[in-house]
Amino acid sequence: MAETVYPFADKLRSFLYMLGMSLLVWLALTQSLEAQEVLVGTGACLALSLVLSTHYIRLGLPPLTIKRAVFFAVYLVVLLWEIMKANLDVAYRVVHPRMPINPGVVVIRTALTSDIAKMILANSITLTPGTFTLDVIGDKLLIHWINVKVEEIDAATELIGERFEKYLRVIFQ
Amino acid sequence: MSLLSPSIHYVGCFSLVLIGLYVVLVKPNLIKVIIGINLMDTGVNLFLVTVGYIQGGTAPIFSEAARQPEGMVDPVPQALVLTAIVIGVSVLALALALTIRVYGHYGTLDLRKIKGLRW
Amino acid sequence: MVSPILLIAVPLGLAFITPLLGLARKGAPRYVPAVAMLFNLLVSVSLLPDALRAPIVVRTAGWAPPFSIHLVAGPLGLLLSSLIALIGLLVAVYGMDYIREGATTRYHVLSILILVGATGVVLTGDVFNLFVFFEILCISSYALVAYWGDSASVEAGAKYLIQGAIGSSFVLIGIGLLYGAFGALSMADIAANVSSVSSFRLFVSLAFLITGFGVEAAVFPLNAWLPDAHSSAPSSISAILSGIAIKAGIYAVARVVYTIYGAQSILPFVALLSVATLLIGEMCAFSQNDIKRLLAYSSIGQMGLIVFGLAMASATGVSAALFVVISHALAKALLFLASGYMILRTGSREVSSLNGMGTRMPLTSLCFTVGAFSLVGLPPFVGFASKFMIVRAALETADTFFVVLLAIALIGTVIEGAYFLRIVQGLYFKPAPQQAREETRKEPPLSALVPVGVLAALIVAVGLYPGLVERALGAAANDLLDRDSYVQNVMGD
Amino acid sequence: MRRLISLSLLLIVALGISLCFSGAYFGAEGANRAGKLAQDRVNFGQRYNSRGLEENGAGNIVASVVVNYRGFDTLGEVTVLFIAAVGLAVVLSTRREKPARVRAEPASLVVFTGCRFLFPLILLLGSYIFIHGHLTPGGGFQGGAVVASGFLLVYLGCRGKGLRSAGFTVTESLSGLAFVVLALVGLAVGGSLLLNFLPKGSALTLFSGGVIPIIYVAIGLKVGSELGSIIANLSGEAP
Repeated sequence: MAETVYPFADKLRSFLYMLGMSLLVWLALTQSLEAQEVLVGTGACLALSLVLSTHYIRLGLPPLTIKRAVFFAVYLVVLLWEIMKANLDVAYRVVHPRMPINPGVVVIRTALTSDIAKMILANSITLTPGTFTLDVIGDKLLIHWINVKVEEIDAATELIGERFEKYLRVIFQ
Repeated sequence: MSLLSPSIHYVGCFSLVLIGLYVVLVKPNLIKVIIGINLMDTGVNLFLVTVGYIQGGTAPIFSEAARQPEGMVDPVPQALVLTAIVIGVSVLALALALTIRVYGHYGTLDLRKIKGLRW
Repeated sequence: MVSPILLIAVPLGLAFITPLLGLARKGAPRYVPAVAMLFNLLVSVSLLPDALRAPIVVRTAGWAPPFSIHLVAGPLGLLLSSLIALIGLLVAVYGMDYIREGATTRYHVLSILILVGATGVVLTGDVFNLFVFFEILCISSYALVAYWGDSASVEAGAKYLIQGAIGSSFVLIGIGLLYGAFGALSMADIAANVSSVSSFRLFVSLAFLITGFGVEAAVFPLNAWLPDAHSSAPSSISAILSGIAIKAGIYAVARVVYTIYGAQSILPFVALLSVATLLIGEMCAFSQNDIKRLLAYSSIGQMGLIVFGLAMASATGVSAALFVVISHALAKALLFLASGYMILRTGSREVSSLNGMGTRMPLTSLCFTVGAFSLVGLPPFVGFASKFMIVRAALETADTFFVVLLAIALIGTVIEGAYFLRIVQGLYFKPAPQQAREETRKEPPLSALVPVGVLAALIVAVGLYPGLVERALGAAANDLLDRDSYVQNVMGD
Repeated sequence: MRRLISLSLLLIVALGISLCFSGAYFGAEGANRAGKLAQDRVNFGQRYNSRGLEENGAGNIVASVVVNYRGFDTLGEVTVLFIAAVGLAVVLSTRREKPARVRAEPASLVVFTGCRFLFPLILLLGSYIFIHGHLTPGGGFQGGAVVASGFLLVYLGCRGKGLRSAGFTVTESLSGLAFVVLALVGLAVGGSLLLNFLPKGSALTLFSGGVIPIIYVAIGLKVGSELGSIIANLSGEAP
């Protein structure tokens, strides 16, 4: 595999991201702020990040700014809200005596470019009950929809993807 | 059922061992034979754990200082089972590698069609 | 004094870094087994005099014997570990040039580990530890049997693995039963308390253990894997398997029967099995045309003889059996190593292809002849001394049962004589086959000639002066038979 | 039908065997054993449970047993796994018929990116398990297995990213050597292999248990790299 040379800033950024992520995970695992635990955890996370940070380069993580962090937090709230709404919607369809469903596969478009952004979008769509990402091909997402309202690509994008994508565009571009 | 209740674990593990042995001895397919070996291993491991079990016992781990050693199950069989599991995994890995090679040579996993593997 | 535990720890450490050496320097790994075994040989031999006085009990992790794993380096253990190291060293030297194809680094790693496993089996004083080392021995031999990777060896490996895996499951069940009954795993601890448990439970666990270990020891109904495995492996590995691995199995059975259980009552049954093993082995060997299969079947026959000696349960009988262990290890290793290069040169494993080798590879053929005569039991070789000792022991028991069995066993020996003399006759008095290739005239390289020569010299030397080993043999037999002093040595007061 | 009959026969035999045992274990003799279980002198497990914490300082008694009291078994066990890795490579390396190299279709972007993202975190989880082996359930072998599952994920999710086996060989050799050397240091310091020669620390904190956590880290790395090399060999990527 041809090794692409990445600029130093990218390397540093992915290193820091990995360090931060793994430290968070470590703290969640140990659930303790004792000096020994934190010390060993920092050591382990540093070692991991030093060895594996190239793994995160190709994810296409953007530099961390306050705006992005705030939007990410908002995004999480929006995601939770959407999941709740969709849950109720699907529950309604399930308990309804006539089961008003109209399953089918639609294609939507995305303007996101980085891999990680597309993955988050696809997973958010999957997490919302009623819609399910089958595959991501280029800038198109293949969605299985429990209640197909529109089949036309732009309208479907507007209904399924746009509610998440507007935040993701701010975060990742 | 009261007759069975203290020995129900033993029934379970010996059934596993015997089913495994049956599969090894009867099935003509090499993969099934390996599955049988694995079943036997599982049964034996279960047996070892059962030997060290105390009715109503807890895991032998002092998760907080206040825990008392009374009522903890025997830690030795658990250590033995750890070893036995690792050995089982090793044998399994090697068996699968050999199976890949046998299939490469004969194009079949049927023991009846493989020349020397009769017993 | 060096600790006997180094016999296991040092070769293990060397085995772990061998792949690293292989990455650093391509040729380096082939010297590692020889270094490891040379170390083991020196340490075992230097410890032997101490052990003859009193067994050396080694604790691990700093706790007194029953509460952690301990090694018991008694006369028997150290005698066998010296034998293992000796054969291992010679085979390692042989393997330097013999193994050229395939994953050579990994071959050398495994060949150390198979010997470490055997050493651990003969030294350990803990039942479960015995099982672990037994598995080290078995699993590395499964892989090594399939080393060449042709259809026969892969098949033999699979067959060996399946039977071995069943055997180890049985051993594990036996160990579980023992732990359930005694709450202990130390052999001495169990032996001390053995009378406190009902004989039915003892018998069940004993049956599981004997069946399990018996698979590796290739005692009669459990020997189906042996001819394939021993004949398909590389010749150097066949020498280890025949010379050492099956002995480790028989050692485990003997330890369990004598030391742990003190179960003398099953011995007549074992004696019957042993004679059956002997006859079947020798008769199958007689009808073989493949030289390595012939040697493998002959190993089964000799195992029968060893078990027969052990089953007499008298001091002479056991020391005679141990003497056969030594003589068979030397002779069979020699035969496999010598035939390895003959097979390599002629490219055929047919017995008839060895015809005329006496003039073309004179040194190898001479050594081969020495080994064959020793196995048959001709004086002045070591085989004669050991077989004579078996005869003496059987007559000493003054038990009609054993004398009758001895007579049957001697018939087996006659059969053995017939087929070995046929081969030797072919070596010297038959013309070479027409299509013999020119390179069949070349003697093997020095790295192969030296081990073969050393083995032949040892066979003659020990055969002429059996007194060299007799004292150690007596002490070793006592080690196996005298349970009370074993327990006392391990457990202290 | 024949299968059904033979299987039910087997079950009946199993029932019989276990009834035999249970009679022996829990009958008159069972009481005898229960009495013995209470005495430290007779039963290993009871003694380890009551004294293990002060003797080794590790909260997880099973870890104490595995690494210290029966550490020699564990050395053998690590060796067995090492043999399996090496033996598997031996068996597969002489293969003349190379497996037909089907160009595997790359996994979907979601899977691919997800693997990338999760892989370091799985390794971290594995390390957490073997670093805390002396405090919580788990230990070197379990942590090593989790680490290896990370490699398996890379193999399944990121096809075409070959696992480099040289790295595995180096890690495996060095961690194995570390185990043996630690054991031998015990021999040199206190005269017996695998002696717990380091200070025991205060119980139930991370820095306790003497050599147990260090040996567990070595075992974890060794098991992880061994299973990793087994995966690499079985997937046909290694030479």
